[in-house]
Order: sequence, then C-alpha cells, then structure tokens
Amino acid sequence: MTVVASSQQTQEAGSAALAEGAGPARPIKVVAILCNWCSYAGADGAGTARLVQPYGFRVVRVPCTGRVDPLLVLKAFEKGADGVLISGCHPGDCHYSEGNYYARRKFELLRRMVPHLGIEPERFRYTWVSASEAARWQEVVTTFLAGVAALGPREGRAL
Amino acid sequence: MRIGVFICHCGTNIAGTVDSRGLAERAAELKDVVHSEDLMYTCSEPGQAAIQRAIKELGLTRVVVAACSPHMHEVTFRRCVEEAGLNPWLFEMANIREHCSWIHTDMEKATEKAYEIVKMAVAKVRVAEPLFSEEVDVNKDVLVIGGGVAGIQTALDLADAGLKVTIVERRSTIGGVMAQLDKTFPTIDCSACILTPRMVDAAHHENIAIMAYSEVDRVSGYVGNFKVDIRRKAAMVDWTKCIGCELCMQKCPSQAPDVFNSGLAETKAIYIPFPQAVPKRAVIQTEYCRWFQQGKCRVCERVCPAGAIDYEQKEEIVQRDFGAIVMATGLDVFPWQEHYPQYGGGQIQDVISGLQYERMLNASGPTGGHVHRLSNHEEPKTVVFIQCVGSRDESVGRPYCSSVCCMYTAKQAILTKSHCGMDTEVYVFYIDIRAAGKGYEEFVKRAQTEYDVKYVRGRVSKLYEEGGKVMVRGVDTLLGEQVEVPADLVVLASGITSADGASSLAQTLNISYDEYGFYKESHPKLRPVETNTAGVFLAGACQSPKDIPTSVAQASGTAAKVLVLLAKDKLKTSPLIATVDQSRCVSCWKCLNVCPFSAPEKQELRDGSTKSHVIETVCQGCGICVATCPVNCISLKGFTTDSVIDQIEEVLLA
Amino acid sequence: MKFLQESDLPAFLEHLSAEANVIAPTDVEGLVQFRPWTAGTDVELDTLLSRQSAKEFIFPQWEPFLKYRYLMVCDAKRPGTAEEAKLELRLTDEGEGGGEVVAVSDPPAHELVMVGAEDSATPQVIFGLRPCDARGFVQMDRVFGGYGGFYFDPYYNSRRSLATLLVVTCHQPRSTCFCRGVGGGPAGSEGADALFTRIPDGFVAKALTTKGAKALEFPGFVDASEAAAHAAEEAKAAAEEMVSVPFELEGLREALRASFESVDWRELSRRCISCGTCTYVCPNCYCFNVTDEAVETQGERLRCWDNCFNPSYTLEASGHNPRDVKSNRFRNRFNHKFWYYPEKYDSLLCSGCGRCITYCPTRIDIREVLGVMGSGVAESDAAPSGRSESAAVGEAAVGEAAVGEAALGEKAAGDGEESA
Amino acid sequence: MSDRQEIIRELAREALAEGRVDYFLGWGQGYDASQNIPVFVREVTDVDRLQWNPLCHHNLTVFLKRKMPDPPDARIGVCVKGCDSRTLVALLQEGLVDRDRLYIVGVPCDGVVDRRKIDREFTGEVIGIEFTGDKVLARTAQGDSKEFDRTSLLLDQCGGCHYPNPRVADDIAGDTVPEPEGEPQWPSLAEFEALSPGDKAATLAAAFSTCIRCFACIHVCPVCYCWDQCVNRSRTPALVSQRVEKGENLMFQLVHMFHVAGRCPSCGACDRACPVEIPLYLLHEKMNKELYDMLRFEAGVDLEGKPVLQAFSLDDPFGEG
Repeated sequence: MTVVASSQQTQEAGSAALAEGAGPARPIKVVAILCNWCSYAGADGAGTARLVQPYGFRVVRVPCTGRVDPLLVLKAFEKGADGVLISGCHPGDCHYSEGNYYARRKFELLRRMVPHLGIEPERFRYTWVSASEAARWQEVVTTFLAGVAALGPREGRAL
Repeated sequence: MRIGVFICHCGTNIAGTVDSRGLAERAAELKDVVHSEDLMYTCSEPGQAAIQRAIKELGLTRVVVAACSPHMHEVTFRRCVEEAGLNPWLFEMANIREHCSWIHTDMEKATEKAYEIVKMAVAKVRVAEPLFSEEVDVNKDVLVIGGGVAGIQTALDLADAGLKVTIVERRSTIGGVMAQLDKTFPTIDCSACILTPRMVDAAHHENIAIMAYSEVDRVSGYVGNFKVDIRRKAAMVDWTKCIGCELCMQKCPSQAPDVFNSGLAETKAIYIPFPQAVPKRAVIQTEYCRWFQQGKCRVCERVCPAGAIDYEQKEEIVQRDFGAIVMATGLDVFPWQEHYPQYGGGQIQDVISGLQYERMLNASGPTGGHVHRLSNHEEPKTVVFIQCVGSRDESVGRPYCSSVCCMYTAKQAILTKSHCGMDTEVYVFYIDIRAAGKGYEEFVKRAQTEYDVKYVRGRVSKLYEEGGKVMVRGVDTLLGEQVEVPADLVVLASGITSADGASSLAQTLNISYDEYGFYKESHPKLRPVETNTAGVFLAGACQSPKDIPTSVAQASGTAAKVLVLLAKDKLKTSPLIATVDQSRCVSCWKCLNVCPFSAPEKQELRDGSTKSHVIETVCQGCGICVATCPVNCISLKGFTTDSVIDQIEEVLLA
Repeated sequence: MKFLQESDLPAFLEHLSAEANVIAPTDVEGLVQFRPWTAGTDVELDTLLSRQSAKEFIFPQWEPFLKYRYLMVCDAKRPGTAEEAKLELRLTDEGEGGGEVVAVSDPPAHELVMVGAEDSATPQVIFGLRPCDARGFVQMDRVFGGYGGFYFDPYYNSRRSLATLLVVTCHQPRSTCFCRGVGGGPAGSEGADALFTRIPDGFVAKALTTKGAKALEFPGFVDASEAAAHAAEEAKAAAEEMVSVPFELEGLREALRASFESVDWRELSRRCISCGTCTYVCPNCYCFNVTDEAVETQGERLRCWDNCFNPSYTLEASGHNPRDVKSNRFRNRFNHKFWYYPEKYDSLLCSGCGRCITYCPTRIDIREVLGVMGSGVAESDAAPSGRSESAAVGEAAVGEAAVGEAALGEKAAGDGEESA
Repeated sequence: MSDRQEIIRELAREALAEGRVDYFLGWGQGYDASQNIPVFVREVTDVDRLQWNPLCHHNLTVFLKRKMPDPPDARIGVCVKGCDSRTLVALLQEGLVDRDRLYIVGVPCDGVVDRRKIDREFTGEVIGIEFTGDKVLARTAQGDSKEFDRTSLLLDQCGGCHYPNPRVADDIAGDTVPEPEGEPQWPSLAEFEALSPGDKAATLAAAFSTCIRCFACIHVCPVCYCWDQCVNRSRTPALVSQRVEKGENLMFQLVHMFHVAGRCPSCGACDRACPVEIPLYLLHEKMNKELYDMLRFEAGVDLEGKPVLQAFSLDDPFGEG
C-alpha cells in the first residue's frame, strides 16, 4: 500500500468551511432517499406543520429502504454528493414487513465502510422516521445537514 | 419527447414562498419541456382542465405537476392525464409544498430549490415508461383457518353472501375457547346457548365445509389464486361411519387428560370433547391408547356399532384452491405455571386458572357446576381472584393488557356468590379496572355493590399454603398497607397469549406477526383486518386479545372486506412491480431468498435454462429483490435504478 | 552515432517537453509504468519491462468518438404503433436550451456530434521503449493504418503520426523474453525513431528517422567515441545471446490451422480464468469494444479496450456468440497472433516481450501453448461447440460499422455488450 | 510438507484409477522452479505433476464455479486449503456447486508464501525457490541467491488466519495443524485505518488510478459468478462507467466488494491476481472485519449458514431505534 499525502486543497477547503461554519464555497448538496410509506410521509408531516428545515437536501422517493442498493449511495458519492441520508420505517413497521431489516444490515455495513473510503462519517447516515414523526424528521435532517455543512463540499476525493 | 410542466400556486401556500411564475418560465427552458405554465389551484377543476387541454392541443407526451405531496394528489392527476389519453404512469409529481414552500422562508433560495425539485421530476418522467395493470381471474372460495366464534361468524357471513367457505380447525370440533366458557359478561347468559346454534348453522350450511382435526401445511399462489395443502390428521376413526354415540368413550379402559376441561378431569383415550361437539366424531389419542401403546385392547373396535374404528388410518394431504384466506386462529391461555413461582407455579392445588374455574362453574363441566376446592372437595368460604397474571407484567414479558380478564373476573366473582352463597368472601386483587365496553363499567359496579365483592388495588406478591389455607399476601396500594388473606380457593385471571404455533403458521402464509405471536394488521387504524399479504385477512384474537363482542364484530368486518375483494371477477394488479430481464438473469436465486412475498419463482425457458420470474399478482413492489440482484437484471417499474441515478444526477449537476 | 551523458538525460527530456508531452517509464512503489514525465521525476530504465507497454498513449484504454442524443421516443398508450409514436426534431445545440421544436414527417431517430480525431491528439515523445514495444506499434499500424486498403482509423493515426518513439535496447533480457523467436531482438530497431543503447556512463544513440533526428537535435549530444560505439555493440551482442528461441515459426501457421479443433485447446485453457490481463499488458493486442453510455436520453459512444477472454467478446446482438466457451476464446488469442493476423498482414502479431507470461494470474505460457499446438496435428475434438471461426477472422478490422449500429439499437432495447 | 504431497498424489491416483473423477485439480510447478500453477490431471500417469509447497497460493475452487467445469457436468477432484475450503462452503451454501460431483481433498496449511515479498528482495529476476524445513532459498537468473525464514515471507492474511484446516473435505492430506485461539485479527489494515479521511482518499485515488479493468480480480474470485452479465460490464443500470478513471475504478471494485459481502472469506485471490498490484485487501478485509464486528459473522465456516446480507434478524444489534 502506498500512502499518499492528502492534497493541500482538501485541508484548506475543510478548514475554510469549518472557519465559516455553515458558509462553504458552494452550497452543499445532500441526497435524501426516503421510503414512500414512513419517512416521505413524515417529511410531508413536517411540511404540514411548517417545521423549518435547511435548504441543502433533495428528496428521492423509493417504495422501501429495502429497495436501496448500497451501491446507489456510493454512486451518489461518486457523482459528487456531499452527503447521503437514508430514512425508512422503524424496524418492525416496514410496509413490506421485512424491507428495512435487510436494509439495516446493508446500511450498517455501508456506514462502517464509508469512512474507509476517505469520506467523513458525518456524510452518511441511515435512520428511521415514521409517518407520525414530523418533528423527528426536522431534527434528523437539520442535524445531518449541520454536520455536512461543517465539513463543507467534498474535495480531493477517491470516490 | 414533449413534456409539459405545470407549477401550482396553491393560493399562497406555494406562491407565498416560491416564485411560481418565475419557476414556470425557467422550467420551460428545461430539455424536452415544450410547455410550462403556472396555475392557481392545479388540483381544481379548471386546473385539471388546463392540463388536459395542453395534452390534447400541444400533444404533450409526459406531464409534471409541481404542487403538493404525491400522497395528496398523485392519484388525482394520474386520473386526470389518463382521461386526456396519456398513460397515467407518464406523469410525475414534484413536491414543492410540503418539501419546499412550507419549510422554507427565503423566497430566492426556496425558488431555487423548487426549481431543482422540478428538474428531478422532469428527469424522472423523461425516462418513465408506460405501465399497464395485469388482470387475473379470481377464485371465489374462501378458507377460514380456525373454527372459534370469530371463524364461525366470518364463515357464516360469507356463506350467507353465497361464497363457498371451508373452515379448517385443528381440534376435532369447532367452537374454540368460547365453547369452554360457562357464562358471558356482562349479560351472564349461557355461552353454549349462544354458540352451539351457530356451530350447528355452520355445520348444516350448504356453502360451508368444515374440516376438523386438520391443519394447514403449505400455502402457495397469491391473492385470488391460493393453493393450499390441508393435512387431515389420522383420527383412527372413519368419520364417514362414526355416528358420535359415545359408546366407545364409555367402554374405553384408558384414561387421558381432558384438555377441554383444562385438566380438571380426565377423559378417555378415544373421546369426543363435549356433547355438543361439531362435528360430533370420536378421535383416538394414540399416545394414551392401550392398543397403540401395548398392542392389546381393541375394545372400541368391538363396541362400535358403526364399525368406524380404523387403527390403520393414515393422515392425508388434501389440496384445495381459494381466492382469500381468513386467519381466525384465536388464542391460548398464558402458561402461568412456568412464569409465576411466587404463585406456587402450579404446585398449590387450590390455585387455578380462570379458564379452569369456568369449567368448574359450568353445569356440564367436570364438577357438574359445583364449586369446590381441589384439595378436599369442600365448598370454599373465601375465594380470591388475582388479576393481570400474564398481562401488563414486564417481568414475564407480557406488557400488554389481555383486555378480558377484568370483566371475566367480575363475572366469576358474581357467579361465585350465586353458586356458593352470598356469605362467601370474595376478593379481587387488581391493578386498574379496564371496563371500557357497553355495560361493562356498570357490570363491575354491580359486582362491587350488589354482590359485595371486595376489590383490593394492588399486586399479590406471594401465595403459600398454611394450615389448609392458601395464604394470599399482597399490598393494598390505596390504604398503603400489607394485606394477607387466608383463602380456600385462588383464581388467577390468567392472560391471553397467541395460539400455540401461530408464528410458524404465519411464516407458512407469509404474513408478519409481533414478538408475542399476534398477527400484524396492514394498518392499525385504516386497514385493521387486512394483512400486508394481499388476500389474507384477520379475525378475532389471533390479531390481539379480544372479547367475544369485539371478535364477532371484527369477524363480520373481515367478511365484508373479503366480499369487497371477491365481488370482482378479475383482479387488477398494481403495475409498480418488479420484472426480470431473463436474458441477463444468472439464476443465483437470491431474489427467491429475500422476497417477503415469494413473488419470484423459477421458470424453465424453451432453451432448457431456468431463470427467475416474478409473479405479477404476488409482487407487492417493495424492490428488495432489485437491491439484491447482483446483475441488476430485476427492475422495479416506476422506480428503476436508472431513474434514481438520473434524479441524483440532477441534484448534483452544478 | 551520438553520445549522451547519463547525467544529461533529464535536461534532454526537459528539452523535448518544450514541444511535446514526454512519456517515460517511472517507478511508483515498485510498479514501473509509462507515465507523463515532468522535471524531477526519475526515469526507470533498470527494470527491463514496464508493467504495461506504452500502447495506451497511442491507443488509449477508452476514448469517446461521438456524442448522440435520442429524439424519437415512443410514448404511445400502447407503445410501438406508428401513428401513436410522436416524432420530433430538435435543432442541434448542446446547451440546456430547448431549441425550436418542429414536427416533421420523417425525422432521424437521433442526432450525432462527431468528436474530431484531432481533438485528442497532441505531440508526444515516448522515451525508454524497448524494441518489442516499438514493434508492437508497427504491428498495430497495419490494423489501424489502412494497410492493404483495410480500415484507416483517424483517432489512432492522428496520435501515432504525432508520436516519436525513442527506443532503449535491452541490457538484461528476462527468462520470459522471446523476441528473437518472433523475428525481433533485444536491440531491434523496427518502429524506432531513434535507438539508444546504455553503456556505463551514458547512452549511445542513433537517429533512424527524421523525427528521431529532430529529437536528437539537443546540444547535449556529442559524436560517440570509437570506444563508446564499441561498448554499445558489445552490450547488444551480449543481450542477443541471452534470448532463447522457444518454438519453431516454420510451419506454425499450418500447424495451427490443422489443430483448430484439437482437444488440446481445452486442456491448455483449463487454468485460464478468462481475465484480460495478457491482452492489456500486451504491446500488440488491439481488440476494442464499442459501447454507448447515456445519461437520460443523451450520451457518448466510447471505444474501450476489449479482450478475447471476455465472456461477452464477439457476442452478437442476436445473443449468439461464435466463441461461446472459454477454450474457443482462448484459442483465438494465439490463432489471431500467429494465423489470422499473419494471413492478412504478412507479419506476426507478437513481439515476444513475455509480459503475458509473467503477469497471467495462472502463468499461462504462450511459449508452451505454441510449442504444443505447433507440434503438428492433434486428435480432433468433439465437444465443446466446435463452430467454425473462419467467419470471425480479422473481426476487429471489419466489425466497427456493424457494431456501431448494434450499439444504438442495443441502448434502445435496454442492454447488451458488443465486441469488435 | 512433502508427505502431504505424497498423500495428495496417492489420493489423486486412486480417484482417477477408480474413475471416481474426470480430472483432478491440484497445484504444480509453473514455467520455472519459482512459479506455481493450477494443474489439471486427467491421467494416472500424470499425478506426479502434483505438488505441495508454500507457493501453492491458488484458490482452486475458482475452477468449480459456473462455466468453469469442462464438461459442465464433470466430476472433479479438487485440493483445498483451509481458506479455499471456506469459499467452497460459501458456494455450497448457495447451491452454486454440486457437492455430488466433487471429490474434495483437504490440505491442512502452514501458511502460503507471498511471491511478491521475495521479488522485492532482488533487483534481478527470481527463477528458483526451494524449501528446506522452515528455510526458503531463492535465486535469480543473474546468479544471486538469498535464504529467508518461511514465516517472514508469508502472505499478510496468513497471519490472521483462523482456519488453516479445511472446513469441508472427503479426505485430508495428512495431520491437521493446530488452529489459533482467540478473536480473528486484521493486522494488515491497521496502517490504512490510522490515516485521516483526506489521506485515505488520496491513497485510494492513487491506488485505483492504476486499475486496467482486466477483470482478473473478479474472474479469479470463486464466489463471483455473473461472468458476461457482471454489472461492471453492463450499461443498464449505469452504475459503473467504462471510462477507466480512478473514481469509476473504485466503484468497479466496490461493486465486487458488495456483491461478495457476506460470502467472501478473504482468500486473497483477487489481491494476488491483480497485475498492477492494487491493494484490494484494503476493501475486502475491511468488509469482513466489519461484518465480524457487526454480527460475529465469518463467511464459509459452516455449511448450514446463510449469506449474511441475504438474511436478517429481528434484533440485529445496530441501527437507530
């Protein structure tokens, strides 16, 4: 294995972002993949309740977290996502009864691999938000984006 | 490709924070977008008319509406574009209200975000394909698993509506737990008197077939077309000949525990559970039969006037097809002996369960309705009831309320007085009284006032024998002091647990169940009698503890839902399902391993190869197989991997 | 005959960089590869052979050669019926802009934007090639260069014509070298614009072409002394001695023809794992695949390296593959190099570098293969599929057009891979 | 060592003579005495080509997977080391090989020598390697030679090996070797794991920029079986581009990694097959380390097991509530 020192660029971008807090060079882009039955509805609920949320995330709706191949998440990073957030039904509440159980194993493995690929752990999170947990969705998306914003846009990446 | 984009103001709900007009102008510049306009209320009649006009006049081939959540109006708009001659699946919704205008305040940023949300929707609709529903024939026969009061009720309702119903009951008679009960609360009318006529109705109904002493082994197929293997257990008696005269039962020399009387008495190795059994047919319990154990006897064979005894009888598998399946597998009594050593763990003779007491109270029960202590057969002077044994008790892993104990305890307390006289001391130790039901609260009040039943609020910590009594030590939390009652008889309000084997049956049917083995409804509020497996329904206590009225009510509700399903001759399936590109399938069968609904099957092709094939009508469209297939040759219609990647691409385009 | 001090090499390369990209073998953590040279990087010449030849700088592993986007999309209620299919033609502007929409009767199904060949071509000087690598280019030139009136490839040739090959003769041939067995040698000059030979204190260099002469117009070069020239000749001769001739070329082509159906192909290919290592490290292999990559409805057509061990090699759009089992694909590599290609171009398609032997995960040895197959007619083979391959002879040169069509068709149809 | 070789030859001889197998698959010498290759023996007279020594690194089970047996229904005798046997178990778990057609000879293993470690010790070309006891003597074409301790040359993964003995076999070639106690270790990961995110990214970027997409890593992998349908070759979905660039190359390998997740016993074949020496173990070992940490799961250790990502448990000990 050849250890290569990280580019100056990376450190500067990182520290700059940290210095300015949530004011990085370009706005961060976070992909949020939500299951149709729980989390998407939960996000709807947050909207209905007018719960203010950060701007930097875009929602992709899928039927179930069980449908999300970890490779899709990696593809999002490869295409330049600054963060990826996945949310589904709480274990046991899956509309398809088992989808999120499979997802839980895959994403836990992914969560542990992401930092290994040189991507800060704060840039990936999987969680569960039910249709009734509007406030929880607001909390989840706000804290996640704060974490990503603190790191700033991704630079000098392998993936 | 000609895409039309329609941006909704939703009054000020969207336009208040998002510049809908400006958005419409920018959307017009998007690739393949040939028309873009903003509308005040897109879902309104004029709004929909505008969409349909644009489709017809401008020849739009795909439509995007940027408005509220698809959960709100997707169906509305799909219908709208379909009426205008477009395939409904060439429509996409951009949620710029719940996911944008309502959660943001800065007009400029919100508008920018809304624009990207629209871009994503356009990207998705651009790669969308026309989708079509399948239509399949429906088999109108119904299988009801379990012949308790819920199963009987569903079966009768469906049969009266003209459907052919088969009841499969694993015991040798239908009737379930209700048949074991003496009286019912709050009316104190005789349980058997209500139930047995319904049992007979079921037996004689031209549309109902009862398969008693049988179990469901295998279920394949899908809603409208289930194939079921039913295992007819070997009764060692030819039921086509048996006339239920009970002669064999009288002459049989071998004793066996009497399950129907919950162990209070003994019955014979060959037996009929109770006089009103339906069907009234004898069964040999081979494990207790002298002939089967020691190879001599054959008394029953000699005495049987019908020559029905058949020691060679084998169990048989019967295959039947059904369009729908109703789970009515009922309940079991919580096995308190294993979990409550502090209550003697079953070693103290005069500590019995509520169901045993029911049998004792019953005129046709083992004691002929005479209440007595099991230790010395004397009539008890002091009877103590302890509630929540195996209910609302984390320590035994049963946090839930069994919902019937409060009421049947009150009933049994009252009956105790009428059986043993008003001078009998009756105590009830309780946590709370749960009497939410028509006439329930009044009933409990009567027990306390008219019958002078002493209700003590508190848990009993210990039962032990002393001087021929059962000492009941507990605490009265209202007085805040220790109490100790020397009792002659202690009745535990043992709670309700799921029927033995419920979870393995659930796996056979591919329905989900909770940690206690109760079956899971599709939605606790809105789909309480459906399961997540299309065509499988729930009735009675198999879903959660229920009393008789609730079970019967739900049973009829379930019947109605089954009728709704089977009223149609053909079923339309959702087009949002997985499909296999068999030319790329490598036959690794991972999809079969992970599908919760057994939708994928092995299919032999003409070239002799075997590839995966998804049964359209079984697939629920979750996409677990899609995320599992290593070659990605399974795609989920409406949510293809490329459409997801394209949306992500749109988000990340600088 | 010129002479360059070893110490002047960096200055020489610096001089060359003024007008061209300089490519030279460099050592990154023990992995020696040809990489763009920049001042300060050491040129690694002690290692005889780089991991791959410098092939990729003339014939890159992948390159786009056209952009396209679909305009005809069938959006019928029932897809596929003509009157319901909506056709349109868009003005060709690459921007997001919608452009003007005109419905026409018979529009093209897609618009194409060719990627000009010259776009990707810049002057290059490749220094430190071994004679076998240089010969590799000569052999590829025949395929892409319109030799004998066959296909002329603008992309390859635009780069090739702007490339100068400065060859350094071999000092220490490996046991796997067999250049002499295929008509070359450790000091061969075929394809070289200038030939360098290392002697203790520097290089003796000889320009062989005008390009080479131009390259050597560097003040650092002085006329080589008698001694230096002599030392160089000795070094060459010594190297020559070290290279063996492992198999007999005489009659090899006939022998391969005779043993086409031989069961030996199955035996020899058993330990092959069907990867493409041998062909990707080979200085001569040139098979490529044409594939379309689209985002939504527009994309690029890429040409990428392919190899005859790839299970989808020569897979036809119909789904049929004339080389449907491993042994057939395996056979193709050797037959192509020593039978099909020679038949067409009067030369071999192997310059004997031996990389395929050293880097094969299971060390399949081309010398052994040709030894066995060249040894005469072997017993004929029943299974597996013994379909004749003659139709596929020279497939690489004739395949592109057909493949191009197929690629578009395929994309519309969903998925598939074609090989040229 | 050599007695194991004798037993292997004897077992092969019997199996072929009795016609129990169509061919016998073992290890043998390559084009020189420093090279080891898979050997397919069809005739009793050829069994002496079979070898056993610390160079026998090939995981021969790759020749059992789909499309490899020739003819497809061939009855095959095969030698497996401990790690090889785990890939075989993984294949059997998924029904991807037919046990009835296999005659499995298990070879207890004392560790395999890393050929690259030897090459790094010389400037010349290594053409001969001999083993005497725990000593290894290597010599080059140029005439230099050096002696090493075998243990100093072992593959890194052999250090963490917990299963030196075969998990499944019909016959065992000689006595089994002692199995290490305690938790599995992944020493080779420590250095990389200690890096900062930026350095990790830079290191991977450099490593994967050299990938040439030859598919050696994938085709040499015994539990990879998609062949021409591999999603890495496919255009739909557009998961991996044919553009050979560092990001896409890493994606290419991540596809492999996730597809063997829960099935990969880290036999290291991919790592050894890579012609441009990309440290693939960094990904695959890490994946297995994490799966072990998550679920105490190790692939291919028991025939009844199930690939861990094709299953779940209601109470998996992770994930937010």
